[in-house]
Amino acid sequence: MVEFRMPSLGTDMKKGTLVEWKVKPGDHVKRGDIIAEVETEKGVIEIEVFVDGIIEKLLIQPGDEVLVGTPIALIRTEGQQETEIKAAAAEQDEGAQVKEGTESPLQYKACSIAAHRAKEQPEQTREKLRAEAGGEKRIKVSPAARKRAEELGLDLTTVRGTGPDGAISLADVEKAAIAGKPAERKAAWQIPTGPEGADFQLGMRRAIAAAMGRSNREIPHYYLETRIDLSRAVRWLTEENKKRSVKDRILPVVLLLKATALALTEVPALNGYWIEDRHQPVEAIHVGFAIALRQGGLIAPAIHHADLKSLDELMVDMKDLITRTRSGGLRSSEMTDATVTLTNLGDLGVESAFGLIYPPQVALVSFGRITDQPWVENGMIGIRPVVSATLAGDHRATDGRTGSQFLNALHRYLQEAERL
Amino acid sequence: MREEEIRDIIFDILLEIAPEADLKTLPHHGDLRKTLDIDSFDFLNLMIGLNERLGVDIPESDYEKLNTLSNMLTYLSARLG
Amino acid sequence: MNSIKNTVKMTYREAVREAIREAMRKDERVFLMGEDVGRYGGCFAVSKGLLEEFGPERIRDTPLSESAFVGAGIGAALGGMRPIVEIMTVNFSLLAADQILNNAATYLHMSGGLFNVPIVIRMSTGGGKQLAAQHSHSLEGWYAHIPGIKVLTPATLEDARGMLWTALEDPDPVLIFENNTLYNMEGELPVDAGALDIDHALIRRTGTHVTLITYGASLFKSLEAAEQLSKEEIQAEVIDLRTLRPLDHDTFLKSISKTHRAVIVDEGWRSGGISAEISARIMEGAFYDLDAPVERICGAEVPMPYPRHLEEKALPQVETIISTVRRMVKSNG
Amino acid sequence: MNAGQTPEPIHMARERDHNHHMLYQMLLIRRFEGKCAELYSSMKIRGFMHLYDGEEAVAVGVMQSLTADDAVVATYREHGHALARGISACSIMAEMYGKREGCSRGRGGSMHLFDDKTRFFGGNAIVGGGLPIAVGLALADKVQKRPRLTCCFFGEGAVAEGEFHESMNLAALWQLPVLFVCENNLYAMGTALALSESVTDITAKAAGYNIEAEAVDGMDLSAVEKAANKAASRVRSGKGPVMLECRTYRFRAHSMFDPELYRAKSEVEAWKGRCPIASFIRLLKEKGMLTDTELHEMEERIAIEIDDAVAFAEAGMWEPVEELTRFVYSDRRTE
Repeated sequence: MVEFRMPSLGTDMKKGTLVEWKVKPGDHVKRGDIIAEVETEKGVIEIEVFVDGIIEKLLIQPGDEVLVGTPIALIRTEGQQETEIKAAAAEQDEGAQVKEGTESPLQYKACSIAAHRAKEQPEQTREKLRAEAGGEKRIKVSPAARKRAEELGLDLTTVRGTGPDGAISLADVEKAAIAGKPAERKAAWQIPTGPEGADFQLGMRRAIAAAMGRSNREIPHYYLETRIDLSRAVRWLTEENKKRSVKDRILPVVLLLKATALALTEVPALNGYWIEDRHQPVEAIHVGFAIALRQGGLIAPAIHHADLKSLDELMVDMKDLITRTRSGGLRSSEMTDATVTLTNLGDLGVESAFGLIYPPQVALVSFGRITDQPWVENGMIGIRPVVSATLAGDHRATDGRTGSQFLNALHRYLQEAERL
Repeated sequence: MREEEIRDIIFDILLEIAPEADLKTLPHHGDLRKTLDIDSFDFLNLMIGLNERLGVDIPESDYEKLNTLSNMLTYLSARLG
Repeated sequence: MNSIKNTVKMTYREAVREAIREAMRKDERVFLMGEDVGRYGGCFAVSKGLLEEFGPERIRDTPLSESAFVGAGIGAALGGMRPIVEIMTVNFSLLAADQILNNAATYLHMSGGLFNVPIVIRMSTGGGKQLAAQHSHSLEGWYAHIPGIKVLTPATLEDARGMLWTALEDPDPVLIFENNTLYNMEGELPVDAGALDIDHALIRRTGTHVTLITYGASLFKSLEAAEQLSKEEIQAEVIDLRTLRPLDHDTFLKSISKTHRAVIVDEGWRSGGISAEISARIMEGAFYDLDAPVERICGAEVPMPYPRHLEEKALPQVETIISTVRRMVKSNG
Repeated sequence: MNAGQTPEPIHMARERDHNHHMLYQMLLIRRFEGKCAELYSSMKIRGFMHLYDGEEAVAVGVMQSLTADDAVVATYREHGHALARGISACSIMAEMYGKREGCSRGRGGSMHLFDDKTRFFGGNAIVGGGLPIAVGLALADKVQKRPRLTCCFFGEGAVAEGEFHESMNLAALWQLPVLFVCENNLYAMGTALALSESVTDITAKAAGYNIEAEAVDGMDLSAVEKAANKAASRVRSGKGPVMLECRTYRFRAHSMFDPELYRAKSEVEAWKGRCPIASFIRLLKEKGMLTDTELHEMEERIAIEIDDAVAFAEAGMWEPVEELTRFVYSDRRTE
């Protein structure tokens, strides 16, 4: 049995409407015979058959519109058996379904892409809203100037542009770099390992002094501390790291970071600012991660959207941030975007910390060293790795109740490290 | 590989991590992390550096065998055959 | 350099003629064909005297049938000859556009590599001679749009003399655009001047503050502007593209990585022109090197007017180049 | 097959072989294109595809007058010319498929068949665009004193193009060895001759260029062959170009399909009654030069040749996309 399909008679022909059958079931046809007339965009076309045989069945009726390639008749060629006809008829039914159901598989694809897009939409909208909320006035900077400023770790908001409409040019950046860093100019031959030099040190200490002074003056802190059993988390991480090569391994502090970010999604009041006598929670969670500099001082650049990132992504981000913090390659947005701050003093051997909130934020989360401690659970004493987590909260914005909710959530997340 | 070569490579990596460190006075048996004020990120970077330079993938469970310069040299010499 | 012994004084026209003469002498398959190239001596007198030397079979006058004689040139190239076809002006080449685009540029590809077309088509281009709107346009940028052909725009005597032979040796169709204001330009040419490459742009003047990208007659305007700017401590680097297709962008991108600023000077129209293409390549290849937006000084978007003052206004001029560069460099220097 | 009879004189045997060869070619073209129509319908072949049904006698007849050294420049309805020129059905079919094994490496498709071994210069899809090329090829031969001619096919539609006029003039002016063959099938796509030419007698136009011209019945293979031989020998004598107008008809649509709004069914049927293949078969049978068995065998051989071509095309390779930009410029430099 041969399926006679709607022929493609030109690159511009997608479908055809049957006008008339020139044959009926039982008719003998020869190669080259005209068996039907079909209406196309170009007009009515006679269509020919390319086999010799007997028309077994006509599958469409005058007025039916079908896509090119759709079976429209069955032709029995000589010597064929009845059984084949049945099989072909069954196939034909499937063909008809395709015809009724949807135009082509391409549509399915288009639909699924559309659905995918629709799913992406809220995220895009959120991004857009965030961008709008940021509301920063865009500074005009030439591409060359932007690149150079990045190399120098120079904050472009501090550079005065002399180009058209105040645009910042390469020369403006170079000038600003020289003015801002006399030390570098004097010792240009030194290996530029980071933001060194007396002026930088002085500037940083003054900035810390101003922020911490204001924090201590203005923010009524409350402190809550809890100790968290990390045995499950540590065990999971040890197993996980065994599977990984050195460069892909994850440090425990990343678990603490992710758990903090997730706990903040449940207690959003702690994520945000106190500005103009008003508590202003922020939706996006940008965790400022306090990094101590070897030459003294402290910077807490933001890890953007920490709640949305995987542990691997966070590990990469942290490595990158630490490197750039120490070499002086931070972007200005990273310096200002944090919505909450995390300090991890464990490496320094400290067991717990009670720090000052970085204004205008309303919370600071501190972790101490992970130490083996006696631990009682279900009336049994065991030795467990334990960490101390401390929350410093701004009492103007939240109360101890909110803070305890946060620590409870944090505890819960750290018991299920595999889900972080 | 000779121990001096391994030591040179370790020093190279350490200089990147702690550029201000005076490695000439680094005690052989003192705790490396405390002496050089190395945090866990720095230590991981040291492990990654050794992996890249020497091709040795050090499992986490062996980290404590690398706590001093002397131990580190012993461990690496053994691993490098 | 200019010792009488080693150089000879000649015009651009004579440099082209010398190139044709040398090619005809070197290779029997080479012949010149076009309207009035023989008895008349060439519309711009380029081929004057060649008929006497080579005879009517090799300096072949054609009827006014651009499509047929350009097509015949393509056929002759397919038949093993090395034709140089002269079209009087770029405007007339449009009568042969079918042959250039649909045949010369496509045969190699359509035939899956079987038939290459080693033809050279020369034509005059550009304004500046008060020839008005049907003889004065710069359409070389248009032709540079077409894959399958090469587009040369020799500006100097050396290039007029040296690019033709290389073009003839090329297995594929090559179009050569000779700016009609250059034919009378005089200069010294080494006695032994010979073939030059056709694949690279050249830095005609080095500088550090801005890159002027140009070709053809605008090269000399750009060089003059650069000279004057240097008195104001502005050093312009001047790049002569020489060939518009394939476009040697490496040379100007490299220059921009040094100067961080680019001005394109092109007699052709701005919209959709070669200047737009160059600007786009800069955006693609040197965005982060730019310290200022790329600027273009192009022909005014009008059919070329006849009166001298309007024609001058319609073409890029030295003063415009200077003021543009000055504004660009001073405003953010 | 003449066993037991008086041996056929040698010239008769030759004539028979020659006629069989021509019939084979006409049939091959007809059957090959029938297969192409089928393959087009099932989307194996795409693009525009112009079939030659009804015009076979023109290509086959004219090709008999050419030598291997001559050049052929054809139109976009050129499957017949390509086959008659001796390009293999396999490489033509592979070209229609767009496969790398095609005669133009799959780059040209139906309208752009090229072949260097048989000096076949297209496959030109711009009406009239091939005429100047033919002039140039002939110019190169004349200048280089090679005893060749260039045979240029074009339709009557091309006569309305400026390039027809320019090329006829130039070829005559320079006395070039071009055999211009106008395939007058009466319709430029859907425009009848009378609607496009003020003077519908194409042959008469040649006088305006001082070109010798003759009109011939394009449905009559023998007549075409005879006229082509005469025209070609005149061209070879160095007296300049000659034009041959072959009055013919295409049985199928302009390009694969059209609703034939521009011509009457009765007209098509009338011309089909003059099918060049049917008449030639009749003629040979009358002369006792063809038996039914021979014809049947011929059809069998052709069927095999076409099956081979399809199998060859199916088995062909797609050119790797990495080679997309090849052949825009030459890989090599010419000497």
